[in-house]
Amino acid sequence: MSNAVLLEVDSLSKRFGGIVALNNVSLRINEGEIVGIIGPNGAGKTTLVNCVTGIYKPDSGKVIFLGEDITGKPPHVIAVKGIARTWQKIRPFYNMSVIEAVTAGALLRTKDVLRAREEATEVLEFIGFPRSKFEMLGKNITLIEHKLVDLARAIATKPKLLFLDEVVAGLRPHEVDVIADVVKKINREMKITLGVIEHVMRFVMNISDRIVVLHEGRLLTHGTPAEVARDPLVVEAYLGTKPV
Amino acid sequence: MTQVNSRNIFSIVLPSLIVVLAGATIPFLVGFNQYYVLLALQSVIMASIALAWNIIGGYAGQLDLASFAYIGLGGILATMLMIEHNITPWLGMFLGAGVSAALAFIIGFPLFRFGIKGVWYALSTAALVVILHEASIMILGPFDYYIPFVEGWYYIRFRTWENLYYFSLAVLAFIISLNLYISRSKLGYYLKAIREDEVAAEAVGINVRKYKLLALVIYASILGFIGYLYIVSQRTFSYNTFSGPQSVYVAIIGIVGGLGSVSGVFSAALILKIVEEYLRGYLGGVLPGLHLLLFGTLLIVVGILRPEGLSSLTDTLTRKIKVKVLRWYT
Amino acid sequence: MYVRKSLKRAISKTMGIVIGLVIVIAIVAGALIYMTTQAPPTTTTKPKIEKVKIGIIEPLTGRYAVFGQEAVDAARLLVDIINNELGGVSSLGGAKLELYVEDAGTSPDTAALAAERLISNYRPHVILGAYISRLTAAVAEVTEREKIPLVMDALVDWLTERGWNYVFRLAPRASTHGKAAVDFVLEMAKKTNTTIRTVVVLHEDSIFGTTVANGVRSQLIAKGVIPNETITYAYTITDFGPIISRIRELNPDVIFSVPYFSDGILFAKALQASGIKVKFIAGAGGCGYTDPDSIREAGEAVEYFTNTYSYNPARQTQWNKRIVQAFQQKYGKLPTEAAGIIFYSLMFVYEGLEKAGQMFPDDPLNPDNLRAVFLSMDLDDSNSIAAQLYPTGRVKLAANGENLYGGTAILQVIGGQPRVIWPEAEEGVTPIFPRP
Amino acid sequence: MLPSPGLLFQSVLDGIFLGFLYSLIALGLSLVFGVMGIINFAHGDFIMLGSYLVWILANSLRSDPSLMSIATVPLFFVMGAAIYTAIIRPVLGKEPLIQIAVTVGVGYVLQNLALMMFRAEPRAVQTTYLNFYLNLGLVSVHVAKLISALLSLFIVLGVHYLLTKTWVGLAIRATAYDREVASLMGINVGKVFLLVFSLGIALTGLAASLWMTFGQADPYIGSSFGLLTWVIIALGGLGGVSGLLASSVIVGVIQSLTMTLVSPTVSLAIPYVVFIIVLWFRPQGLFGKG
Repeated sequence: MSNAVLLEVDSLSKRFGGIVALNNVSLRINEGEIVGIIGPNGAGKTTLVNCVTGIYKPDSGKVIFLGEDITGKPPHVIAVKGIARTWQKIRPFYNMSVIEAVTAGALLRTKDVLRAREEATEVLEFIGFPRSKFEMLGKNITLIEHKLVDLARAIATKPKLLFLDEVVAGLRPHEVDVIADVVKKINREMKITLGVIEHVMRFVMNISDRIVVLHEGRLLTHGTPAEVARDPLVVEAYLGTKPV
Repeated sequence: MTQVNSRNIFSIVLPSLIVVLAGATIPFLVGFNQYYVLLALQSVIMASIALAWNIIGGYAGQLDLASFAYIGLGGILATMLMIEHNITPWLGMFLGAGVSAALAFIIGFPLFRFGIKGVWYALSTAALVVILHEASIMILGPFDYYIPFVEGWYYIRFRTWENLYYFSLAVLAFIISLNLYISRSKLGYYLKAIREDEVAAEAVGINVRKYKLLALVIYASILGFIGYLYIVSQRTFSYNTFSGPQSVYVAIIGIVGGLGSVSGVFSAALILKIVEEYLRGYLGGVLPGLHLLLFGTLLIVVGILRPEGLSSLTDTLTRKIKVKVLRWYT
Repeated sequence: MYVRKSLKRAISKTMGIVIGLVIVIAIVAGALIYMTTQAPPTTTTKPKIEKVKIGIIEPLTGRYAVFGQEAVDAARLLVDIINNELGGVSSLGGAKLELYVEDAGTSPDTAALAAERLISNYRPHVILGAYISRLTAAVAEVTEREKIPLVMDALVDWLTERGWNYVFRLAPRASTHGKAAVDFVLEMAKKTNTTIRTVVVLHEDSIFGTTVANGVRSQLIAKGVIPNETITYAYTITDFGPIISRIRELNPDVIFSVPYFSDGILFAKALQASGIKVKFIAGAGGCGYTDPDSIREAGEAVEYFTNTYSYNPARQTQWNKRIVQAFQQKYGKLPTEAAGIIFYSLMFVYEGLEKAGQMFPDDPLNPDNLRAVFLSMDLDDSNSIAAQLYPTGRVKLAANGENLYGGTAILQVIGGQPRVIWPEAEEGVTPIFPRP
Repeated sequence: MLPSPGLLFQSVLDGIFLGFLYSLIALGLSLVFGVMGIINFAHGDFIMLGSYLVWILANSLRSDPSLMSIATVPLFFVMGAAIYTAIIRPVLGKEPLIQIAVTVGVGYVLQNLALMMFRAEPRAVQTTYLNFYLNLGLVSVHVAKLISALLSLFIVLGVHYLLTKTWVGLAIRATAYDREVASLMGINVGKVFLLVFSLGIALTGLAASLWMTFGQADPYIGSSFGLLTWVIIALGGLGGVSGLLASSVIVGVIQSLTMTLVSPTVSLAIPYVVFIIVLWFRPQGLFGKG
């Protein structure tokens, strides 16, 4: 059952004025796997996630989740269906305590605030957030802690599919390793399928089952990390776009 | 222990209970001196209005500047029904609440539908007050009513102020409880999330539009209900009841008190009202407008130094008390 | 968990006990205070009255401060004159008047607070105030409850139509102002056989402005002149341009204008600038145009404008001359009607107190006795100072407290000076009609 | 009764003149909001302050208010800089609600300062050379308004030129477009903000001196301008000076027409009704791009 299709993206396109951000991209994500989505700046990775999670309405193409067409549905509806995401640029709740922020996520699946808080506690502990800081306000915690809260908030909505948008950007190497373990744990123990957008190759190569490469809004190639690493197209794409 | 409190009714009802009981003693303590009772009454009504605002402004983070549009609409409706058709305010206040809620829905639905927020939301609400002000003149002519003297609970109007004060106190208690309940309920968590970041809120499955509208309607219906109390405490009403400056003043109390902090807003309303009256009584003739000048300065200071407002003080205070009480019994 | 639960119960229980105690103590204490405060008023044995307490509640801050502050000035002056020159209330053993001032602020709730505060602190025997109708109503509510006579200096008609027992008003009501303006204009028109074809009524939309304007309109219609147009505006208006255009279009012979204050100055200047020839602009309602402040601000623009006044500063009676002079000496300006109303109202109270001392020697300051006295007084120049200060020279209150002989004077700005021209012009002055 | 074409024409003309003055008042506000994202609710009260200043100067020097702009503009520029550094800069990062609160506070302070210093009586300038009408047959032109309208137009276009044609303008627009990028381009964003805010306040100083040629000062006139100015900006849509001019004139004409033909009461409400409806269906404003 581990390779049942969870999300199917069918020839998705999105334009901003003149720029074509997504050009007829098709891909599928199977249940239980970790898919790394890589590509140079402006490849359309984040745009893809935004289209899937309903932040943007795609110009053409379909998004099918669990066999249901969710194209262009508003974000909160899609969240209910079971797709969650984190943000490249953190979106912190400065004036809410850590536990409150995560509880807000957990309340998607229950009306009972007390239950939600208990779930939030579990999630936070699961991803190894220091218990001593649960009651801290958002404005008083560090960047990595924000990333963790952001992650916990998303997990708390009990998604089937979770997109991580550059979750380790701006973190120090040892912090990256911490997150890597957390991500693997989420996938294995919580049975959450993951789409991981990344720049940090070491990180994404190490955790992904499959890699999808986007380039200038097109799907360049996909395969196992090893295959992709060897793929000349990929190498050329990265070198080609290296700032000289 | 917040986890535990968030469950029980106790922590929701206790504060309002204390407020009621403490408040109830005031008339006795001042020996039924009408001046102090009236001052208490006006403070209580102002606190109620500010705490109603706290729901849309404090929790949902929408800078609403239309409070007196809803107060005026609901209040004038209830009062007119009483004057013209001798209908008891007990009914009229609920009708007023209904009409204000309806107005809020009519205004709020498109506003949120078209994603109007921030300064534009503030401005449209400010505009709403002006529109009602002028519209009321167009409909009723330049009107200036004095509530004819009728006494008794049927009219909730009395020669002395005590009864009205007790009634308003009960209303305040209800509003405090409502605030505390909301802040501990799913609605509260969602509103705060919306206040902090609408996009992130959407992404965790919160129907931002729906919950903002809900908050607005609750707020408006409370004000529509209070409207009659406000007017009967003034004895007269006119098209000036739709007051822009007053509406801004309410928002100021909410901000100075600290967004979403019940204790903060409550004490802010009381302090500002009492300071204002003190200055009127003792300096009024000497330096016109001094108290408003002070408020302005206070507002600037709060904005720059303490965006969290009085709450930073009151919250720590309440927490300290809690802890003390706990130590006592463990 | 268990610990917390028991703990909570503990809290709740003790909380309950504590609160209960507080209540009980408070109630007992309160009850005691209450009883002591509710001790029966000692009127059985007649005590000697050292002083009579007069309260005055006026808007001293905000938009209306202009009027309130002058009213208080006037009251201070009169109390001074009464105590020192007239030697207090002789029938009460020379008891002196003592003045207690309170700021009514700008809204009914502050006005009500002011009244409650004044009464709970000093409990005056008579109160004057509060110029603005909304504020006065809020004050009257309180004075009525406490049975304290309120002599009003607000003009809106309905204040005496509320069935209140302890309110009195000498000043001419708003509609009387409107009527007077019309009578004056029509009389002058007949005298100078000026033809009046088109008439425009222009008024600010507050309840006061509207009442005066209604007075103007009904009197016009009564005299068979149908106003061609009535233009209403908010007194916060910032630009009269469009209204001027409208007036240019109508090209009226006479404009009856009820300004609030600042709008009057704006209008006068705009009209002057427009160069529109209007035969006459007759103000009504006492505000704007002819008071020193307006003349100072508007300058040339208000020359030959008239306005109705609740007070006649140029009335040639012994006492009026004397008090106007005293006012000018003390404050360096002519008294406007804000002061004038207080002049005769307070003097009326004083004469009432004198009479009360004779009629009710046992309990002269009892509100019901005072009411009886006030209603029984029939004053004219020969027997009363108050009447000498009053435009019509007659004061007699009806059962509702309204002056049966309420009337106004009309002032005209001539050579930058406010001059009385109607009902009888001050010597050496002739009304300028129509405007040259 | 039907209004004559003369009256219609006249009141449209009045509206246009008024509109140009509005555009001058709105310009400073929209600059500050557009570039810094600061919501200045005290804008109208600065005009009030300026009017009092003009009143004092013009009456003591016995000359025309419009000339006082020589004094008010630089003075207000400096004051703007001071207020920026003291009050605005600290709240730059904070959420709009706090910024609004602070500027409302400033408004409160100014209003009541004026009330304490000058009391409630309105103050008008005695000597003005411009306060008369030119009769042009069908219509007659109030010279004071004509002059202030023309001056306003001139200044607005001048600022437009500054924004579009000069290096400073480029810097300002770049900052408005994206602070990070601008600072990367070596633009001193702090300086730009300081300049823009001071300029905004200076413009109110000018507007005040023009206003006083036919208007008057009282502690509360600020509020009569404040909200209306925002309406104009909303209708104009941010950024475009042309949009600003157009919406100002529209608002001016709407007000003038309703005031002459319907009633002054209605004329107060109409612009706001229009405002709300436009906000619903064109949140980017009538002339905004998008």
